[in-house]
Order: sequence, then C-alpha cells, then structure tokens
Amino acid sequence: MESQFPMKQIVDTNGKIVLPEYKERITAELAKEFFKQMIRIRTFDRKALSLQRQGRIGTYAPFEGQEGAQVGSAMALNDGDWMFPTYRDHGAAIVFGHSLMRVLLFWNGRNEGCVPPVGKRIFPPGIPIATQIPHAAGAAFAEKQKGTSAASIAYFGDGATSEGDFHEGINFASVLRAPVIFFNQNNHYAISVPMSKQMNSKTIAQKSLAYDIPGIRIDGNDVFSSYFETLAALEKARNGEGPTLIEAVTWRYGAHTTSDDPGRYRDQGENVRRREEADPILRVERWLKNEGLYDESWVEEVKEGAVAEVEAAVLEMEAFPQANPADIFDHVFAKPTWQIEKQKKNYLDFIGGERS
Amino acid sequence: MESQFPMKQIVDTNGKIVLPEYKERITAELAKEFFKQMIRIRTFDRKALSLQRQGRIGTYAPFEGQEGAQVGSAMALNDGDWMFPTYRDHGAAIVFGHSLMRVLLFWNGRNEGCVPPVGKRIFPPGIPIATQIPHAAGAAFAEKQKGTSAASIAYFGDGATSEGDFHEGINFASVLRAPVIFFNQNNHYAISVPMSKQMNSKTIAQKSLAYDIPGIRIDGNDVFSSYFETLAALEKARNGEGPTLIEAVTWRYGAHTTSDDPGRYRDQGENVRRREEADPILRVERWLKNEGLYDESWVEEVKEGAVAEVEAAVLEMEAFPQANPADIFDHVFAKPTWQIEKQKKNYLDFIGGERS
Amino acid sequence: MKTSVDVKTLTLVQAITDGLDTMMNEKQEVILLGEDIGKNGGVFRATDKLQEKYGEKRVIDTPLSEAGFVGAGIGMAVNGFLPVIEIQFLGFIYPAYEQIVTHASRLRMRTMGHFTVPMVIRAPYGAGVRAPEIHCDSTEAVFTHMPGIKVVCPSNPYDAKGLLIAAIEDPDPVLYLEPMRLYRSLKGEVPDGKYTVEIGKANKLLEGEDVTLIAWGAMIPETLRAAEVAKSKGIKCDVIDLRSLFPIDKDMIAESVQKTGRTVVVHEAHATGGLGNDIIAIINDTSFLYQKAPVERVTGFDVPVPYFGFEDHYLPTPERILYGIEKVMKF
Amino acid sequence: MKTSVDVKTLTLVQAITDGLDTMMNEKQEVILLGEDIGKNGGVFRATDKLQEKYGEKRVIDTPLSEAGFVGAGIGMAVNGFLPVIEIQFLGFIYPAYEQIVTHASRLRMRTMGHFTVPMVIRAPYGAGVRAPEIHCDSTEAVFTHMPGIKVVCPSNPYDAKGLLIAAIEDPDPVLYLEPMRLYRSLKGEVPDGKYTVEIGKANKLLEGEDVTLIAWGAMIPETLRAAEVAKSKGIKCDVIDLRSLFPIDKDMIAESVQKTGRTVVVHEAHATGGLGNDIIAIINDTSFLYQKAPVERVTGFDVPVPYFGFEDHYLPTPERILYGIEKVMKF
Ligand SMILES: Cc1ncc(C[n+]2csc(CCOP(=O)(O)OP(=O)(O)O)c2C)c(N)n1
Ligand SMILES: Cc1ncc(C[n+]2csc(CCOP(=O)(O)OP(=O)(O)O)c2C)c(N)n1
Ligand SMILES: [Mg+2]
Ligand SMILES: [Mg+2]
Repeated sequence: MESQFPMKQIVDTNGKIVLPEYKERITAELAKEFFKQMIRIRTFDRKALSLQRQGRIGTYAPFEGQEGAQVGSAMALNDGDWMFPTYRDHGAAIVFGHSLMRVLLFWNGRNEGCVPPVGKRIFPPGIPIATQIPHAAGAAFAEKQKGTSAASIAYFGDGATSEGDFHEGINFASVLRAPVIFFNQNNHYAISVPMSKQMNSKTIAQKSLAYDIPGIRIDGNDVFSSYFETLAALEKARNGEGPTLIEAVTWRYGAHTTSDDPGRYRDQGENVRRREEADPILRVERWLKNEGLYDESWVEEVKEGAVAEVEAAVLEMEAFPQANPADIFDHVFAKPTWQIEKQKKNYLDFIGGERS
Repeated sequence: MESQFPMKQIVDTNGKIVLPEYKERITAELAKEFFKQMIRIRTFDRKALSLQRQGRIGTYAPFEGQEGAQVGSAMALNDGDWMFPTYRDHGAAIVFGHSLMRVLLFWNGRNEGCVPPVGKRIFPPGIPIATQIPHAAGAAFAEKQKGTSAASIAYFGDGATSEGDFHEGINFASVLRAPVIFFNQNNHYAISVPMSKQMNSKTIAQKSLAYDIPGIRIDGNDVFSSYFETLAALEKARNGEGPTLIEAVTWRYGAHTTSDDPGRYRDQGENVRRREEADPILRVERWLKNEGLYDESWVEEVKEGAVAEVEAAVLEMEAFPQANPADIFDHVFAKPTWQIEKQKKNYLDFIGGERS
Repeated sequence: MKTSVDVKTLTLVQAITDGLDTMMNEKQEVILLGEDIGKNGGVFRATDKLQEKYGEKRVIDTPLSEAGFVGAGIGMAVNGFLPVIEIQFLGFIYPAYEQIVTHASRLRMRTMGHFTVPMVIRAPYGAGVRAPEIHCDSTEAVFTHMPGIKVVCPSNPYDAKGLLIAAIEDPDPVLYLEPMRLYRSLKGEVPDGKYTVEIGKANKLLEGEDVTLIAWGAMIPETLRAAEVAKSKGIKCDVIDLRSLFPIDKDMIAESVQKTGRTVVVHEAHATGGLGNDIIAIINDTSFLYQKAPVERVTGFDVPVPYFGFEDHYLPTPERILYGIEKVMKF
Repeated sequence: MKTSVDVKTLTLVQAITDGLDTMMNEKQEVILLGEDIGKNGGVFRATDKLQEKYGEKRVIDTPLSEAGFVGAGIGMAVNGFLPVIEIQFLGFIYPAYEQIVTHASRLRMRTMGHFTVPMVIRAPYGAGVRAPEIHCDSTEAVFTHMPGIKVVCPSNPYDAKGLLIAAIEDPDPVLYLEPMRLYRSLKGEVPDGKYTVEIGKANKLLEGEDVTLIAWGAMIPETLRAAEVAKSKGIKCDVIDLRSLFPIDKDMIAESVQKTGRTVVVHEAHATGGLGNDIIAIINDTSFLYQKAPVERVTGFDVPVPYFGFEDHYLPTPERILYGIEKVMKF
C-alpha cells in the first residue's frame, strides 16, 4: 500500500523542485506568502506557549512543525468555504482569517474565542476527536444543495482516523458526493500512541479506498504540495466530483499540549533531526535562496511584522473584558427556559450580594 | 476495485466446479452435509415465518436465500470458537449448534432464547447494528491472550458497514491481530436502502484495504466458497495472522422482517429470477446431480428429518413455561440492588393480590 | 385567526406526516434525513409519499450511521437548513449521543449564538408493541438532563402536528418523541395547514380536586383509564399531559398540586433518574407546604426494558396507576 | 483482621494506581485498556509504571476509539478477563454510550446470567481544573438512570483504592468516576494490599443534628468547608459522602434526614435530572413526615459546563452551599 500511496513532494527538503510541472505555478509571490504565513503562525504558536508558561492562558496545544500542512491547505481555500479545525489547527484558522486575539481568548477559556470574524465560516476547534468530520460533510452537502461552489475542509489527526465519526463522516460525504476535503495531518502520534498502535495500515491515504474516493499522500512539510493538492481536490469538489482524503505526513516538534511530556514516549532527538532536515519554513527559505529571492531585510520585516501582530493580539486579549457570568446563561437557548432564568437571577443576586 | 475483488466461485450456478484445485476437497459427505444443513435451516425459516403469520411468535427476520453464506461459514468453525450473529443469522447459529427451540423462544420475546446450549459460545443476536463487531474482536483477542487457537466470527450486513462500530471493531482487531472473521452478508439492501445509497464503493471487500487486512469477495450463494474461504481465514487467524474480512454476496428472497413490505422499494421479480438461477440449495442439488450423487430417497429423508426436528422444536417452544415476572428483576445484577428488590416485592405482591 | 380551517381525522402518525408535509411545503429549508424514509416512507410510514412529493433532494435515505447523519445534520443546520432527522427507534439514538450532547446542544453556547442548530430529531419510542429489545426504550431522561436541547412528546394527533411544527420552527434542537403505541391506536381531529402547540406548556386533560396525575405519551390513555375508575370510586383526578419533557411546565404542576396536595406521576422509564424525580423536585421547590402525601411514582422498573414476552410486567397499567392513586389518598 | 497492615500516605490518583497494581498482582485476568495508559502512564499518570511492571500484554494502549475498545472490552469480559478501561475524560465516554447502555449493562439480563460483563470503566471527571470544554462534564446521571451498571465516585485516597478494588471484584459493570480536582489536592492514609469499600454504602463524614448535607467527589471539600462555617454560626451539619451514586445508600440518607428534617444536596451536575432529584425522591419515599423544609439543591446550573474562563461561576462554592444551609434553616 505504501507504494500505491507514495508521499508526494513538489519541493524537496533542499528547496529543489522535484516535479517540474509545477515550476510555472510556483511564483515568487506565492512562495513569499507561504513563508510569511508560516512565520506568522509560528510566531503566534511560540508566543502562546510562553503565555501558557507564564500562566497568562490555559493549557495550549502547539502546532510547531506542522505549518507547511496548515498554511498550504488553508491558503487553497476560497473566502466562502467552510473550515472545521481541531485544537491544533488554529494556524490554519489564522491563515484563513481568524482573529489572533480570539484564538488566544479560546485558549484562555473564553467562548468569545469561538466566534469567527464576520463572514468567516470557521467552526470552533473540535475537541471530541473526529466529531467535526460529519459536520464538515454536512456543511459541504448543504452548499451542494444550495448549488453554490463553496466547499469545506475538515482537519484531523492520525489518531482521529480510529474513531467511528471519521468513518461515518467520510462515508456520508462519499455517498452524497459532498464537496469536502478531509485533510489529515499525520504527525505520527496521538498524544503518546504511535501510528503503529493506532492502525495496522502504513498509510492513512489508503483508507480512501474503503469509500472509493481519491486518496493522496503528501509530504505535509512541503507547503507547496499541501497547497497544490488541496487546490486540486477543491477543484474536483467544486465540480461535483465529491470528497478527497489528503494525508499530510508531518511532525509536531513540541508536546501534545502543555500538559504533556513527550520525553516519556518518544525519542526527542527526532525533533532536532527533523528541525534541521525537514522544517517546513526552512524548505521555503531554501527554495527562496535557490531562486535568489531570499532577501534578508524582507525576512526581517516579515518577522517583525509577525511579532508586532502577535503582541498586539496579546494586548488586546488581556484587555478583553472579564468573563461576564450572565454569559453562561444567555446563550444556551435563543430564549432561556425558566430554569435558566431562575438560576441566572438567583446567581446574579447572590454574587451581587456577596460582592457589594 | 471490483476487478481487484472479483467474486470468487468454487461451484457455479449450474453446479459445476469452477476452481479445479478444490475438486479433491469437495467430498460427497461434505456436499451432503451442506445440503442437509441448508434444508434444515430453510425448513426452520419457513416455519418461523408461518408461526409469525399465525401470531404464534412475534416479528421475525427471515434469511431464506442466504443459507449458502450461513451454512458454509458456520460449518467452518470449530467447537470452541465464538459466534456473534445478528437477528438474521440464526441459520448460522443453528448450524453451529444452537437450539431451535431457543431460537424460536427468542423470536417470541423471551430472554431464554438468548441462552445457548452448554458449551456453545453463541452470543445473543445483535440488535443495534454493528455493535457485535467490537465484541467479536474482543472475545477473539481474549483467546489470543490466553494462547488458545480459538477464533471468533462476527456476522453483519451491508448496511452495518456504515456504522462506526464496524470501523472501530475491525481497526481494533487489525492492530491487535485478533483471530476474528468479519463475515459480511451483502444482500444488497439494508431494509429498503440499496447498497448504492449505503456506500460509494462497489464492494465491501475493498474496505479491508483501510486496515491492511485480507479482504475476500465470494459468491455467498456458493456454500463451497463460503465454507472454504471461512476455513482459510480461520486458519490464518489461528496462526496469529489476524483478522479477515469476507464479503459474501447474496440476496434475501423475503421481507426484511415480517413488518416490512419489500414491494415498496425493490423489484420483486428479482426474487423469482434469483430463486431459479442462484439459489444456494439448488446449486448443491445440481452439483450432487452432476456427480450422480443425488438420491431422491435420501433427499426425502433429509426433508422429513428437518420438518420433524422443526415441529418438535415448535411443540417444545409452545410448551415452554410462561414468562415468570420475577425474571425481569433477577438477572439485572448478580445481586439485586435495593430498588430492584423493593420493586420486585411490590410488583409480585401486587399481581399476586390481583390474581388471587 | 382563520375563520374556516378544514379539519381532518387522522391517526397520530398521519398527523406527523401532515406536519412534515405542511412544513416542507412552507419552507424550502426543511429537509428530511434518516434510514428508510424515502421510497419506503419510513418503517412506520411517517414520511409516506414525501419523497415522491418533494424529491430525493429533500427526503434523503442516509447510510446506516446515526452519528454520521446527526453530525451531518448539524453541519447542514448551521449552514441554513432545517433538518428533520428520523432515528428509526429511540433505542438506536445512542450511537449519536455524542453528536447530540456535545454539539447539537452546545454549539449555540460555545459560539455565543454565532452558530446555531435548528434541528429536529424524531424518534419512535416506548414499549407495548411487541417489538424486539432496544426498540422499546423510553430514555428521555438522558436527554432532558443535558442542557441545550428541548424534548417533547405528543399523546394525540392534534398535539403531534402542532408540537412538530413548533419543533421545526424552534431555533434550537428539539428531540421529538413519538409514542409508537399510539401511532395508530387513536384518531383525532387535526386542522389543515400550519398551527403550533407551544413547547413548554402542558395540557390539562381532566379537572379534579383530589389527586394530580401527571403523564405523557403512551401513558396518557392508561392514566385516563385509571382516572375513570378512580372517579367511579369517588376520587376526582386532575390529569396533566406534560407534552414538553424539557422544559417542563412547572406552573401547571404547581397550580394543580397546590389544589390537590396529592400527586401520582406515571412514566414508562425507569424510576431512578426518571422524569418523575424532576417532577418531585418541582413540587419540592414550589409546593412543599401543600403536600398531603408523598408523591407516588408509577413507572417502569429499574431494570432494562425486558424482551416483549415480559413487557406487560414492565409497563405501568391502569391497575398499577389506580393503586398509586389509592395509596396517595390513603396516606 | 490483619494486625499490622502497612499504610502509605498517598494522593487520590496514587491510591488509584495502587489499587490497580494490587489487583493486577492478585488476578491475572485484570487487564487495562485505554488511550495513552502504557508508556505514558495515562494523561494523569493513574497507570504510571504499570506497563513496565505487567507488560504490554496486560496494559494496552488502544486505538482512539471509545466505542471500539469498550465494545472489545465487553467481548473480553465475557471471555474471562476483568478489563479495567480508562476513558481519558468522562466527556469522551459518549461515543461509547451505546456499547455501555445497550450491551455492558444488559448482557446479564439478556442472557439470564449466561454472559456477564465484569468490567470497570474509569473516568476522570468534573470541572475546576481549567481544562478545555467537554473535559469537565459530570454527567453521572446519564448512567445511573440506565439499569445494569453501578456508579461510584471516591472523595479521598482510602475510598479511591477500596472502591476501585470493590469495582474490579464486582461481577457487574461499574463506572468508576475520578474527581480530577482531587487527584493531587489532598493526601490520605492508604493500607497496603487488598481491602474493599462496599459499593452501595455512603460515608458519614460529620455528625450534626440540624441539617443533612449530601455530596460526593470534588464537592466534598467544598461541602465540609461550608459545614465548618455553618458550625461557627451554630448550625450543626450531618455530612454524607455518598460514594456510590448507583445504588445510593438510601438508609443512611433516610436516617439522617429523619434526624435533621432539613437537607441540602450538593453536586456539580446540572440540576434538572441530576442526582439531587434522586435524593429528593428517596426522601419523599422514606421521610416525608420528617421534613421541616424543602430539600435545597446547590448544583451546577442547567447550562453546559462552560469554558473554564467561566467555570468558577458554574461550580457550587462553599458560599453557595452555606446560603443553601441558611435557606433550609430559615424555612
Ligand atoms: C473522543 C475523544 N477521546 C479522547 C480525547 C483526548 N485526546 C485529545 S487529543 C488526543 C489525541 C489525538 O491525536 P491525533 O488525532 O493524532 O491528533 P494530534 O493531537 O496528533 O494533532 C486525545 C486522545 C478526545 N479529545 N476526544
Ligand atoms: C443502530 C441501529 N440503527 C438502526 C437499526 C434498525 N435496523 C434494523 S435492521 C436495519 C438494516 C440492516 O441492514 P444490513 O446491515 O444490510 O443487514 P440485513 O438486515 O440486510 O441483514 C436497520 C436500519 C438498528 N437495528 N440499529
Ligand atoms: Mg497525531
Ligand atoms: Mg443487507
């Protein structure tokens, strides 16, 4: 099966184009945008990690190492498309237009962090594993029913493929030819559980065969593959050809979340090796250098821009109004039930009394 | 994919051996046993249907047409193996040694019908679709842990493949190399839903590729294929090679259950055609005739034996003691909780009072 | 108010079909999903002829995967549709439990109203029709406990249609329970066209001063029968058809109990954790000083709904209800 | 009775590990299944070092599929093993809900005792640790309502080990809830080796005549704090740690309420359909004439457990409990 699903690379780890047919389509502008977005979200990710360490936000799930997969796929989307991320895909969400400040709010335990900017169809991060996959199928199917050309993308990890919702969601989409991209980031681990204990198959792409839909396996650290394959799959989807399963093979450098200690279950030397060899940002940097397009001052500008943007978001997040207890009552139903009304009144009176 | 998973036949609809390599293994004795068992369970099935029509049992799910798949697979099992049937697989259960009387009791709404004969590891018919698949994986894995050579077989339909439990159960078994046969009877319909609305794939066998386990597609009305392929898969399982998915392509002549009206959703002429061309019993009859082994008086004997056996079971079922209300309280826990004790006492007192 | 609405005499299941038809006709966004609901018209014929009328695009036979199509329904609801999903029997809703209780019921709160799930899940439920096991569960309580979803259950054709339309128009998810046992056992007048029965409001079926009887769904005929016998013995019952299981109409309960001081709750579900306890809690909170006797619960036992050979022993009967009535009277 | 049992001072989570270790050592049939329980020792380290000690055959990292491994666990339990399954957080048990409520809890009844499921499902639960959403559910009621499974919840290290061993030895399925918030917040003495805390028996933590306080799990420290303040105000509380959520120790409740006549139930879960209502029903049934005031429930609200930025507003606090105590006193 591995030979039937070879890992596609457009640009290799040395920044060399492997598939010449893409040469024309890889413009300097595009590559620079990839680079910029990856720097942006990596800067965000590192900042969030440090905020967590300082107790300024809660548990955090870092994605460093997976920027190629997230940036390429998210950049391939159109404005009207739908995104269904997990807790590790806020990189993709940010690229697609989510507010950095809101993403930070989410990690600080605030529902306000689940509200996307106006016009952005971004679901809240899926917490129960794989449950967003049927949602994506349904939202995509709705677009098809409406006759639009919008599509949806569902992100999920290698571990998620074991859940029934993965199977049921893809099956639904395959039967009803819903325009959806099932975008898997195979970072080899589900918390501590390696892929070999998660599944008997050597690839995730081959699972597409069960549904007779296209399955593609790419080097997820090659942002070019991620972008062009997602684009191709989206085109098919928009043309009524149904869903595609994309397996983007990648790696997370860091812990599963800030509560996790990866040293317990994997060889952490691997991170160093992968950073040096297969880092998604380094690859674009090398491509830019190979093409003579790498401009130190531009890079500095990009980095400084990212830092400034992230810092501004942190300030904004920290200046955000305190949690309003009324909010836990006001959004359960469009119109609160009597239980909620009574409980709200009693509680607000109670803390009012306490506090006054 | 269909070409990758051709429908295997050992004996064709004319009763001719298609695969000469099986010639030696198909003895008169074996073929006669197939015939006898199929007559037995068909006789049972028809009787049950008529009992239902007379109001002597409840809703019934007939399997007529699927005898080849059920008899072949069940005869391949060893005594110590585990069987996990659905509501349509009591044919297989009977062949494996279940009591006809108990099976009738089950269809008469009696839990006593779920108790297999001593030493027979037969689960109660799975009612919630696909839920028995993980059970089979677990029971098989337990055998492996104990170091025995016993295996388990899970029966399920085409519709069942859409459930998450199908996926999770097979994945579990594939990762842990549990000795289990996933035996699918693809009768083309899940109640009224045709396979084309159930899945995008043309075969069920190909779903094995998702788990990197062997997948085999057979003519389920060819009891020879059903037997030999199950036997081969069991051998692999017993040798530690893990699970196999078998798709037995078949057809039910009758309704989904006695509450169903198949005329609403399928061309009922198909039943006539299939009865004439592809009936599993007819096929063995033709083989026997081709081999000059068909003996009218023996056939009569077999048929009469089956009728006698079934009639005896009906008598026994109808003579079975009335439902004892205490039974609804006594088997919930090994030791009843106070709620159950109190409710039992109150209720028995109440009906005692009413009745006396 | 219309002056001349046509009225038809329908069974409960026909009233449901009529309600679906009315709303599919009125709103393009209404879309039906479920197993066997198309050509087959549903195993109980609740969607009979609707696919013929509205096409395969709006009446969709889904794959056999409750989590999958409830999950997909959530995606569709968020994206502009009004899915009405049939679960073939309530006992087969459990594979979709995660989708319902972590998503359908929480998306509005999670996103502070940005994403909402105006979805209806219909499910035949209850015992008494000699169906195989699991087909007979009446586990409303595992939904009413989970905030974010409403639960209703009609006991007659009029309410069946009115509650269904109210559920479809409700901006939040509603679990609509259909007492199988009443599908065809009674007929009633049902107005043509659109009308609603307000979710959250119970229905007083009988006025009496002595005992409050509270029930819903398939327990209503049994309860009315008991009330009748009680009447012949001089005990006058206030009979409340709850209709909405979440939110419960606490005001009607309180008012009645404050009048009678004696209450019998009747439900098919297990006693422990059953809605009877919610009602006892409401009485505790609202009517403590009015109670003349402990609330009596006449319910299914704390055992799994048994195989149908035993179901008559499990289900509350008019006799058991009467016994409960006499018990609270004698206290 | 042994005369000299060694005693260790352990946290609650260490007591769980010790209980698992004790039983794995004692019975070859005990086998652990779950996500990340092997090398990683569980995300809370409850299975720390157990794979090292007992091998990969007995401590199994399963694929990420709760329905799959609970279902497989049922097959293993029926076939001679004693599976102890970790669900990473109670909020992720819902995909396995069908397997639990249609099979684990019904196989014995279905087969009249022929097939049984001696399985334990462990699940960290409750809010208050600033975890992401769904991680903080405390939905014991959706299990206690379903007959055929027992539910327990320790509040201290001694009970944690004793209840776990009792659960493993129980011939029927037991859901063992672990209050995350108490995992490491308190230590207690835990005897070496095997001992059990009987399932179904509550624990009286404090004796008092004025008010009965009933709580369990993470609400115990909060309740004791409230009782302390109450005491300083002259109100003496009887504090009951329920420990077993199904079956509930109705005798201890009745005895206490018949003494005090006033009751406050404290739980994290939503009020509607919560176990508080089971307790009110028990009091209704056993102690009606002793009640001096309506039972007061201090609970989580009827809203989904909110994101952790709001969780302090959701969870019962000693102040809210005290308010409840004063309310029943003033009635
Ligand atoms: C239904 C469910 N079970 C368990 C968990 C706990 N959990 C959170 S993340 C995770 C691992 C997910 O692995 P994978 O899908 O590979 O994604 P990754 O974290 O590697 O991006 C687990 C088990 C959960 N969130 N939901
Ligand atoms: C979880 C669940 N959902 C729905 C049903 C109702 N139901 C009973 S049989 C059936 C169709 C099953 O089709 P298939 O798996 O092909 O088996 P067949 O009946 O054809 O043998 C359905 C939908 C059920 N029993 N369980
Ligand atoms: Mg992963
Ligand atoms: Mg079928």
